[in-house]
Amino acid sequence: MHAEEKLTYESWPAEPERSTLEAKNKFTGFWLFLGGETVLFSSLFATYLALKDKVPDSSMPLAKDLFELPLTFVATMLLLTSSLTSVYAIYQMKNFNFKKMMLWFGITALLGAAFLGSEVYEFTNYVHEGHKFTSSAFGSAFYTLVGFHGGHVAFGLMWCLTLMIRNAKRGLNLYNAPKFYVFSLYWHFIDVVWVFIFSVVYLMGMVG
Amino acid sequence: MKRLAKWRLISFLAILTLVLSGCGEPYLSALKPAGEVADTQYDLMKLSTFIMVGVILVVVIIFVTVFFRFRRKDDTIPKQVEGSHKLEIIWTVIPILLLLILAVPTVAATFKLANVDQMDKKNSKALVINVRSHLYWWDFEYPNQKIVTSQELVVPTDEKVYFNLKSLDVKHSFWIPAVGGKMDTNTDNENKFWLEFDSKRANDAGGLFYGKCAELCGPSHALMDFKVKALSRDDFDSWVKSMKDVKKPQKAQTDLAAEGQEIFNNSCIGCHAVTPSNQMPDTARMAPNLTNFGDRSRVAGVLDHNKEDLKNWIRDPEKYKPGNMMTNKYPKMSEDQLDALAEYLMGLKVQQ
Amino acid sequence: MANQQTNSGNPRVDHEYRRRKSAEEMRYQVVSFSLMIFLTLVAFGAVAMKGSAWFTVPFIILLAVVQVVFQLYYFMHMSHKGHEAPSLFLYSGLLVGLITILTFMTIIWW
Amino acid sequence: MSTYAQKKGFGATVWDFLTTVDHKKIAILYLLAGGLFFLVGGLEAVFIRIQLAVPNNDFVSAGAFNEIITMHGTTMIFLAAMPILFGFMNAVMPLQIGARDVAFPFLNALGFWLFFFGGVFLNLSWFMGGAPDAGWTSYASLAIHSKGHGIDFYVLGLQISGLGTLIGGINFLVTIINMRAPGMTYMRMPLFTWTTFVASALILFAFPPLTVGLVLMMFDRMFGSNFFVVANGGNTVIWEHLFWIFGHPEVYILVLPAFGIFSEIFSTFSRKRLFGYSSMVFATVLIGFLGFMVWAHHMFTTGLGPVANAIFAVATMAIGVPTGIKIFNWLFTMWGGSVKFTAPMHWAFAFIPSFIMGGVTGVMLAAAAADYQYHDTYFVVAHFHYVIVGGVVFSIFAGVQYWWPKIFGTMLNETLGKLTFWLFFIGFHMTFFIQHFLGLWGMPRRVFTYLPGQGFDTANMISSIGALFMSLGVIVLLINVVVTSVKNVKVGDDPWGDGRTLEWAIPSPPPFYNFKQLPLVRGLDAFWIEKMEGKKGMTPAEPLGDIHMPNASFLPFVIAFGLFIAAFGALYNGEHSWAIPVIVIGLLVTFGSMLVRSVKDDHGFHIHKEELMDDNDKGVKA
Repeated sequence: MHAEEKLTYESWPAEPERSTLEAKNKFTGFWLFLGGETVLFSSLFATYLALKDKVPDSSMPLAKDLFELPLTFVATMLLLTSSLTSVYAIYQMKNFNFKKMMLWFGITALLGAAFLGSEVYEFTNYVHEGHKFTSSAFGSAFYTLVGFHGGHVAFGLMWCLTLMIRNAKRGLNLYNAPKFYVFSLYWHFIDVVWVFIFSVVYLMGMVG
Repeated sequence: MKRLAKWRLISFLAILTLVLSGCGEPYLSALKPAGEVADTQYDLMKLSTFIMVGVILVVVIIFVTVFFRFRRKDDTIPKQVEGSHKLEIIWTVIPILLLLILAVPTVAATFKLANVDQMDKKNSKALVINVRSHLYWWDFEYPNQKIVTSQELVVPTDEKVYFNLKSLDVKHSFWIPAVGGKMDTNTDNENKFWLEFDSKRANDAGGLFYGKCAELCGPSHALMDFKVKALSRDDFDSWVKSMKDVKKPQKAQTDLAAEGQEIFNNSCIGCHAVTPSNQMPDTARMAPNLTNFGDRSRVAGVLDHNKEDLKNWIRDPEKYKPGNMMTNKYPKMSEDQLDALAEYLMGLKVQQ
Repeated sequence: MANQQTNSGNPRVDHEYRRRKSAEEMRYQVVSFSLMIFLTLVAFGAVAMKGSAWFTVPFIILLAVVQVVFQLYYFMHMSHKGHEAPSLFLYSGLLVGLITILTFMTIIWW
Repeated sequence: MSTYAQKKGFGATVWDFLTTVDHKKIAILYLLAGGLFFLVGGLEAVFIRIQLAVPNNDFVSAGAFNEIITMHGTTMIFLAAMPILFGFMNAVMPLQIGARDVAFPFLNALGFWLFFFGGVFLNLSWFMGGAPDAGWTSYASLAIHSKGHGIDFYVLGLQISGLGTLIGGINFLVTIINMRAPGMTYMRMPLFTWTTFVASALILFAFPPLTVGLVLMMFDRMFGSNFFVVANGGNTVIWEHLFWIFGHPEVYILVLPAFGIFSEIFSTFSRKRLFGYSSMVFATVLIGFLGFMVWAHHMFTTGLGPVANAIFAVATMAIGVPTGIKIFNWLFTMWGGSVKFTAPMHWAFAFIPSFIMGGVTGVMLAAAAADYQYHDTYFVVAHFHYVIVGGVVFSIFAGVQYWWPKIFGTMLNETLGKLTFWLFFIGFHMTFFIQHFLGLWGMPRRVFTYLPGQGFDTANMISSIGALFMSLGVIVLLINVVVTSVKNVKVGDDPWGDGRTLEWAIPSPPPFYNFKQLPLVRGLDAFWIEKMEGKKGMTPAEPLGDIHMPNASFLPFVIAFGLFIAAFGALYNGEHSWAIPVIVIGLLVTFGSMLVRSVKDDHGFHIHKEELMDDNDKGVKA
């Protein structure tokens, strides 16, 4: 089966993400990359935990002064839901339903953008409260960890949009199906990281 | 020819090792241990060396045999052996046993050398010294005796001396090779450890051990030496007493020295103290304390202790310790001023 | 490349079966999503109640782990065949990462 | 289809190498660039030994000395040893598993160019205000304190080249997982492939902590954060941990492929299959695993406390066991064999006693309490040079001699090769053996000079003379390369006559599609098995058919070049008004070309069956 071949609903394979060697390589390689990303984020988490609440003067806000449940909750819901919508998109991809797949990926991108918006709003608030990237080791570690995640979301957004625009007119084939699949893996991974961020950074921060 | 070379090399290395371990200076070498800590470490070194020499011997025997017996002589194809479980078990289990033999004393020694309970006990009699490392000089504070000295550590022999180690600029490492392994001075926290100085072997070493900085800390890392005077407890007490007696800067003995003192008071006293009291916090002690400068054995830790070298040092410290913090902190001195300063500083003695 | 293969045998035959199977799987996905939302709510609720940190912290970490397992095995299909290498490397990465975190929480202590 | 038509001329060749995605050409690029950096690092080593030959020497200044040692270490590890090993992996590993290509040819090229531009960037520091001077470990307190841009060059240069290494690692892993020829099970893979696999896995997990460490350092130095600024709540020990969580596995990333190379050589020139193959594989994996559990033994004197020190001490000793297994397996591979002492075999044979020395001092260093004496002294310098020179550099020399005919189609001169060996071998032991004692006598490492009267003088002089011998050895090798290339006597598929693995079953140098038909692998040492049954070559596993090949591309070069530009902006951030625009331009170049890559479909091309049949008659054109 060649990647460029035009396929039909009937000839569409069960695992379009892994049905050519290129696709299989992409699939495996991306998973390995996620293994490396796990270590990357672990190192950032570790740094954050070591530097949590380390501020040079006691007037500076600490984790328990900063974080608030409602905003974190909204952000979490946005990102979790976007994870589900990208599952739907892949479901439609496997059913060879290009239009629906695009629709779900579109919703995913919207949710991701909303998440980013809430993060920007949140950071602006913190800066006003005196919690800056340059003000303390705590600030540096916090913005680096959460910002790295935010950067991943932003990159994912760009990726998603590029994929959608590029493939808007040509429908599904074995050349682009793995690309969509790998993107969805990436998006879920971002969600996995966020689950730990809201638990370890925000919730644990509020507990004290 | 080649075969002979191999054998020669091995026996040569073995003999060389024995000879070389005998070298080294008693005031500096970790192979001439002069205290309990260094002894413990030396014993571990010997134990690990013996075990390892055993391993090396086994390997060498097989190695040499292979070399002689299995050179290619003809075109026959040797038997393709897959392996041998028996052999594999042997060379897995024996090393594990050997490592256990090494691991147990290692762990024991690690805990022993880290035991500083005496420090934290209330009303403990133990001698505690706060070591503060700076870019290329060492500051030694005796918190219970309430005195401060620099560059030359003075310690009593035959008892445990406890150290609090911290750095005030970049990371350094405090090391007196003949007396015991090192401990880093971090910028973040205080490290604690102890050393013991053996009186008899201190005498053999001339009563003066060499100390070094063992962590790269900038251009003059190589020159961040200090000296350790090991005195008997009585001598140590009398040294402490005479240090404490210096309540205010000592009077100059000669006219030249008096002139030097005036220059000193104008240009140097902003950083260098000449009284041993430790009223200032450690961060405020910006340069070596010079109370007993005349008693020391080195200028700036590395130059010979005479007026000429002292003058050279003050004239251009950058030349002798690149990157030091003293350069350009004071006006340029004329030769006369240098003479006077040297006279004054060399006269700063607490013990006659 | 010449040595490529497809994983499906005859696409026309197993097609209907596949469609049903993946619809069924999609239902599982929705169920696991609801569970994840539920776990999130519980975690936020536990913090909102302001209980003892000794209980709350391990509890929310546990919830996070459970949630992530759902993500990995359902959303990211790690429960499917052909994920041996992915799981090996993901778990190895996790191991290295956890050791790092453990270190930073124990021996950077001042 | 014209992509592989032969163009002539120097310009065409350069363009070919700038755009190539062929793993064998990328291998040559790695060997060339790595070899160049090896010479630079070697020159730095010579400067170090000249400066230390006599006490109170002023050949170089104190500041310059620190720059030299920093660059020597960094260059040798990141820019010489690793890339040269990557060169071998690229050249040989796909052939050993019977693959036509690597999994990601484009990324393979990208990885090389990232490494190359990172290395060039790092070395430009010499001409732009001074090289990094805080040691290759670049401990945070000193690195933050260091003035000038040296450390910035270190941080950015390593970040870029590290990215390239990571990409390379993933590429090798996927290649081995997905692209093995029919019949090539994991337990039939040659040991060099296995060690490539494990080393690549180590890269995958070890480089992210380094990336994070470098990012933190970059933020601190260029963007005002406080990770390592103690006064603002920072903590410098974080850097030490991150660096060594990377740094210790890095040692194994270097030494495991070296083990792989030696395993191939021992087995080939003993005409015997590797003794205890499965335990060798097991030991390799175990060393890789334990490599992540022991990093804190580099920090015994940091003050982690006795519990941590004891745990890491015992874990470190444990690594001695699998390493010992390997040593004995190699010895018993030769035992009962028919050992031919070719030039590669010289290196392999001498590797055993040399590496044993490094190994046993490693176990000695693991004894935490005793390590307080060894730490940061010349004893440690001696130890890791015994491991890295006696292990890795020996393997590089051996590998060059061993695979040169496969890569270039012509044999390096054996006599000159042996001369290189003897010069280098004698020089190596002369330089480093005595340094164990220097350390024990109280000489700290990284000192730019020492005072007379401490008993260091003679030993240092001996050590410096040894360095001279090593330099001579390298010069002879260079002469050898030139002489060989000028003569250019072509050799056949299996020039050593004793080849066992698949790379020896195809022409030297191999055609760009490697295998006309994928081979059928029937066991360990696949080619040897066929030879023993009297066959000329491998049995094909498939009928002759079209071969799919990737297109060459200039984009990897451009992507890496964009980061190279951006790095200059980051370097001068806050100092010059053009810094931010330069960062933006550089990133635009990089991300722009990535966009081009993802938007423009590139399906590669096919070599048709008919063309391959033509090749049959004409012999092979490379």
